[in-house]
Amino acid sequence: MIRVQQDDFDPGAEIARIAAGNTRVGGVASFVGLVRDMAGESSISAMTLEHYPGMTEKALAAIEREARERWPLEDCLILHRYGRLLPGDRIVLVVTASAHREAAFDACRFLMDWLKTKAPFWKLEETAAGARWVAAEARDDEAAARWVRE
Amino acid sequence: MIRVQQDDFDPGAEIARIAAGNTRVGGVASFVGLVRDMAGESSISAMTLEHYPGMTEKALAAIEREARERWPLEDCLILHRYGRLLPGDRIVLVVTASAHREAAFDACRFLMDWLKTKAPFWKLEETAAGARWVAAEARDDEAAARWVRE
Amino acid sequence: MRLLYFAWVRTRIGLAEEEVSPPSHVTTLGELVAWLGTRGPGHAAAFANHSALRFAVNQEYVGLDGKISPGDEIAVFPPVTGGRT
Amino acid sequence: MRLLYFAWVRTRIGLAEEEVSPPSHVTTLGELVAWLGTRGPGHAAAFANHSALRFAVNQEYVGLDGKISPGDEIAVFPPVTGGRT
Repeated sequence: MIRVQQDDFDPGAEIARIAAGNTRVGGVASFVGLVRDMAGESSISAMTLEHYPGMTEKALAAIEREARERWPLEDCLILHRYGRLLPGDRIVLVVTASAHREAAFDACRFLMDWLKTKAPFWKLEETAAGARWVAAEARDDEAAARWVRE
Repeated sequence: MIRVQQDDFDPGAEIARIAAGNTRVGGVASFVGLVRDMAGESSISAMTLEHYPGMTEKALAAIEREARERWPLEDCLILHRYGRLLPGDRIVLVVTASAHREAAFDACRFLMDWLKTKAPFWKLEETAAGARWVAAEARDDEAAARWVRE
Repeated sequence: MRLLYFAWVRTRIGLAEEEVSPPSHVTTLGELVAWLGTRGPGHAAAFANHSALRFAVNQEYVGLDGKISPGDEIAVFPPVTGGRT
Repeated sequence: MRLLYFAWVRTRIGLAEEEVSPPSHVTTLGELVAWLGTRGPGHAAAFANHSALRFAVNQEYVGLDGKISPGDEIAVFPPVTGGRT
């Protein structure tokens, strides 16, 4: 399942929901991404996430399909916020449920890595020196490249 | 932080607590282990987790120390239940918080892998054919061995 | 043909979207971007460096050699930034 | 010397713990296990196969060659089972 929304979310409720009533689930892995107060040397006062409505949902759905093809998941959730967020605010949640922990961990990390390089989100950081668009990081491309199959 | 308890726990509350007020945290990885209703071909009606009080806490604290030495964690929680549990019940929770997702993911997985082979817990499964002690799995040893440093 | 701009492409051009009718010899994204660059100084600045841009045609990533048609929704944006976490 | 048994070691012996005073020539875990195996049929069954057992002395994992002292808390148990997840 995918969700793109401006509102905050409740990781505990999502984690509980994904395993509720399904006793084939042995492990639920999850990741919550939060707005940090620092980017390099700069202090961040706020961050605005711009996205491409329509394409975002398509891209996330494609990433979810890919994960479900690669791992035996009982269920999976990608939830991403957009709009203006403050340090400490939640940005993204990925939850994966599987019979075994290896699949849950691998799929969760895969989803985060691919999300970072394939979902059409752009970050505008507000600092004392003004607002600036965050540049793409080679590190994220490398993390995503780990999952490319020959 | 480590906790060993008979009572259930609330993953959402623990995930929220670990990042609360700390805007250096950029990612929180977590894993919840649950009792499954099947083990191989057998249907499981209940599972009792026996542990070694005193040594369990020492072993978990040592595993936490090791993770904190290896990764730059802002915080980390290992919470393990003992006693009789039913399919769908939560068994274990590991939560790791770090500035970056790589450290949070790696540490979370490390903690689960080491926990499974180093913490003194034993599982007694109840099936239609009677109760049986779960044997150690080579797969768990292999998963833990990945983290051994030369 | 509907064009959408995001992030600094949007702020540099000063438009989030626009409707354009390029000449009929414009049949690929690369040709479209070259043509768009002539529409004004904001466009010229935004489209100066192709390697800093990514494109989607009808919400699918496409390279500069991708074909375009009059009814397409075409988006131009920087590489996505999942960010620093 | 306090002995603790867990999981099937406990159920096979029929005791969760016992206080023992082994003879003075028993100075390692291996010697202790050999001596314990003579205490009865349950003990003999539990201690028959050393490779299926793990040991802790004062709550730290120790091998069969580990030294033991009269005041120690010694635990005998199967390999731990984080289980199937």
